Amino acid sequence: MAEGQKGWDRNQMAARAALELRDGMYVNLGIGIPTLVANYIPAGVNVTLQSENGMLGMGPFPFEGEEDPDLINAGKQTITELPQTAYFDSAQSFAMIRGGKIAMAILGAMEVNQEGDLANWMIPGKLVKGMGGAMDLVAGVGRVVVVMDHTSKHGESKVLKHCTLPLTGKGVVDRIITNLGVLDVGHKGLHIVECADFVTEAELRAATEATIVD
Amino acid sequence: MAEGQKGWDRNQMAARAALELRDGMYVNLGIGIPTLVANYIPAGVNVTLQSENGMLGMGPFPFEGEEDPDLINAGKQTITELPQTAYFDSAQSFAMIRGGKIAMAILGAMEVNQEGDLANWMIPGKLVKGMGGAMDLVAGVGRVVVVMDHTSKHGESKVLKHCTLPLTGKGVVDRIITNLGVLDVGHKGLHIVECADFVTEAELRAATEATIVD
Amino acid sequence: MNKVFPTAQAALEGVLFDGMTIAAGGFGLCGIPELLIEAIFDAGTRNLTIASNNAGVDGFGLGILLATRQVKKMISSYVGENAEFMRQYLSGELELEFNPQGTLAERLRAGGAGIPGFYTRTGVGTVIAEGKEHKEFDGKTYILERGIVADLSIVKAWRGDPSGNLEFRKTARNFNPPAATAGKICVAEVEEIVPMGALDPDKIHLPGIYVHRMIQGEHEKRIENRTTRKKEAV
Amino acid sequence: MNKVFPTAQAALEGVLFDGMTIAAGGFGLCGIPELLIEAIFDAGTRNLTIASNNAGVDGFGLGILLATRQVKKMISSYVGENAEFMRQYLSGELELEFNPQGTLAERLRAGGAGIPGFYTRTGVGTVIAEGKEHKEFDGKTYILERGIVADLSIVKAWRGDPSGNLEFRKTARNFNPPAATAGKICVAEVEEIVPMGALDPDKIHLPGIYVHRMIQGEHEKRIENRTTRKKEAV
Repeated sequence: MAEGQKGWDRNQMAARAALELRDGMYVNLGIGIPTLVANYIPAGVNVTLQSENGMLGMGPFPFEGEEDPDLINAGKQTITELPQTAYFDSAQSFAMIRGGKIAMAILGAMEVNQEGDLANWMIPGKLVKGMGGAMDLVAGVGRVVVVMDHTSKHGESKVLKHCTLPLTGKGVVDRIITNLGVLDVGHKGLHIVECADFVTEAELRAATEATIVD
Repeated sequence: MAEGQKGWDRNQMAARAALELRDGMYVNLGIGIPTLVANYIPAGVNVTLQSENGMLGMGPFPFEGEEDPDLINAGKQTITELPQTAYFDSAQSFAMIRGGKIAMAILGAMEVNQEGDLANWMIPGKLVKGMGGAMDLVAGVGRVVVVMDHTSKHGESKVLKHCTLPLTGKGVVDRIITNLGVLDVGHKGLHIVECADFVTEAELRAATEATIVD
Repeated sequence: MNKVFPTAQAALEGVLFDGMTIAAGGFGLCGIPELLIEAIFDAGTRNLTIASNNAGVDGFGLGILLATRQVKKMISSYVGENAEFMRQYLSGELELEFNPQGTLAERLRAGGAGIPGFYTRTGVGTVIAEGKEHKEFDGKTYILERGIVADLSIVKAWRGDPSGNLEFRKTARNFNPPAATAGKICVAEVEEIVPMGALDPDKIHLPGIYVHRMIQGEHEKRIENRTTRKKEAV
Repeated sequence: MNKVFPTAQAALEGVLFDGMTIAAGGFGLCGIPELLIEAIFDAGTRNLTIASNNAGVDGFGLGILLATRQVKKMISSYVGENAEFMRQYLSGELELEFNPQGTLAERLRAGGAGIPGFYTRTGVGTVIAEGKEHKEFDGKTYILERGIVADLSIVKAWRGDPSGNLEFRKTARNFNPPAATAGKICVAEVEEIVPMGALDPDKIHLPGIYVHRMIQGEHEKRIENRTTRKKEAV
């Protein structure tokens, strides 16, 4: 990446999201950029990754030739286990999610708004993926961090006053990490936590449709 | 037992109840006389006994010196396991009970009535044991067979028009086996299935407060 | 009582009918009852309602029943990996009831556990909550979700004994246990049937009481998304 | 993050307070957290509400907390083996909320699973149903039961690893897993702490996420009702 490039790329967003992790945390990482967060866990921080298809203690990808069809993550990728790994069924997995046992989820998003609403599962008439476990995660975990591009390919803000897409959860997002910076959801609007590399606060505000307070 | 003694003793009642078992059944046996049913399972009939504290495939009492404090039945008696035994937790145990997976429960009773109501867990102000798993069993299993003395020590019928004690379940009993005979719960009253040894139908009727039809 | 059947076809004999509801285990292509799905394909049973987290892929798993239009309705949380699934849904050819993944898992468990309804926060304020009863508990709003009782459960396990006790392997467990409990009849396919007593009774994931019929068979166990790292990279 | 504490007293430090609610594992005297109960006895914490299927016996298990009158209220299904329990209840000295055994188990699981309420047939038409919401599903009547969230869970397992993964043994599993999930904090006592990786990840009964603190200790494991058969009799 060229010196001085404006904003963060996918890996930098993941690295920034990894700073949200605290030692001893149980964390669920969503599909896409959130999956990359596992590559940037700070030294000395020991976290246990939950995969909602039924695993605590998710390890890295297997070496070539060692893939096990019975061992995948929620993104259907082949993975490995660790010494502390435990397997369980889907009802148990979501019992721990819904029951608030997972400290944090880091998820992707299509849209987010200033009240913490999140949309990441469908575009009516156009794209349907399904909510998978995202609705359960945002309803159940202790803290929800969203990692996403700040704007669409057409330059339109995805950090909105009101979401236009069907919601995944209402008032569920705590922190938003985008290619342009980090924002927290407050009672009266968003708060700027930090700007990404070479992004000014004015640029961050300009790219944000949502109300940013103080 | 002397030849010609009127009615059945505890073991004969258990033996009669064992005739309710069918090959392949999963069955829960209550505390007391129902526990004795396991001693009279007919040849060629293979049943799996569930113990609601978390076990399928309950075996006989252990040999002396082989008791395991981690292996008890719902009556807190030391027992043994069998080749088909599976253990599970109490939530799972009652999930299978409530979910109708157990074909039959054979339970003791203090009172039963002609509408199939069952009382077997307390005498207000006097005796409190608690319902244990009995309320779940009568609400969940496929067929409920009650085994009990027909009358109290004072000669009063325990097979009633209306139960006087707090209920364990309402309209849950299918068949009543007592020291005097076997009765089925029908829509309009009880039906006599058979009389115990040397008990006449007239004697059975006389000892029964409940309405016996046809 | 013999629970072991020689083939998937034999194990499904007499339990299939048009318009039935089936609960199927598996997540993606992991732990899916691939042999039983093939047998349903062969049987040609139609107008199926299938509760399954995903619907396989084109040409494998439940995808083969979509291709033949044997499926009237899916109850699923994710269609992302299946082009035909998405196409049939968007064109209105297939009914699709989206369930959040945890709600689907809990609905299957509840159905098997004699619980006709439970309350959850999941989906409150979204389209999932529309038309569902809302209720406050301790100042928070929850929605009522229903237990699912299916006519038939089809599941895949690693090993089983002839009494139906099942053991699953790693993340292939997933929806299989809750799906197994939700069916009035449950048919299981396993990689290996072991003798009675070979399974440790403390380590049985699904007690045999839930399993009515079972088969042993060869499984393809296709990998959907092969991801690896190089040994040099470590 | 270290979950292993040297003593029961140390493991309970800072989590006990008068008037708290505790969910305890065990059935009869089987699989009870006897060391943690003793530590609560020593701590003298009062006005406890305890959700536990039974209340031990006179002088052992939860019975020792009844004797000192540390318990304000029990949520239990059975008091039959405990004379002091029955006496305190009948004299009105102790509050007792009778729960059907399966309802108690499911309430604990539900509380741990983020489910504030569920419907069950159990208890319909009995005193248990009085004052509870009744609802019809598919023509049958059910009652609403609430999930239990406790301030503290105390459980007993056979083996555990330092991450809190637990394995139970035979029928000593019973209420321990659902009770463990119901607490905001869960403290576990085990017979043996084994090294990380020593437990088979497919055979862990309670994943470590549920366990916040743990101790290893010697257990009396008293037998309540010793029943045997003679070898000659076989």
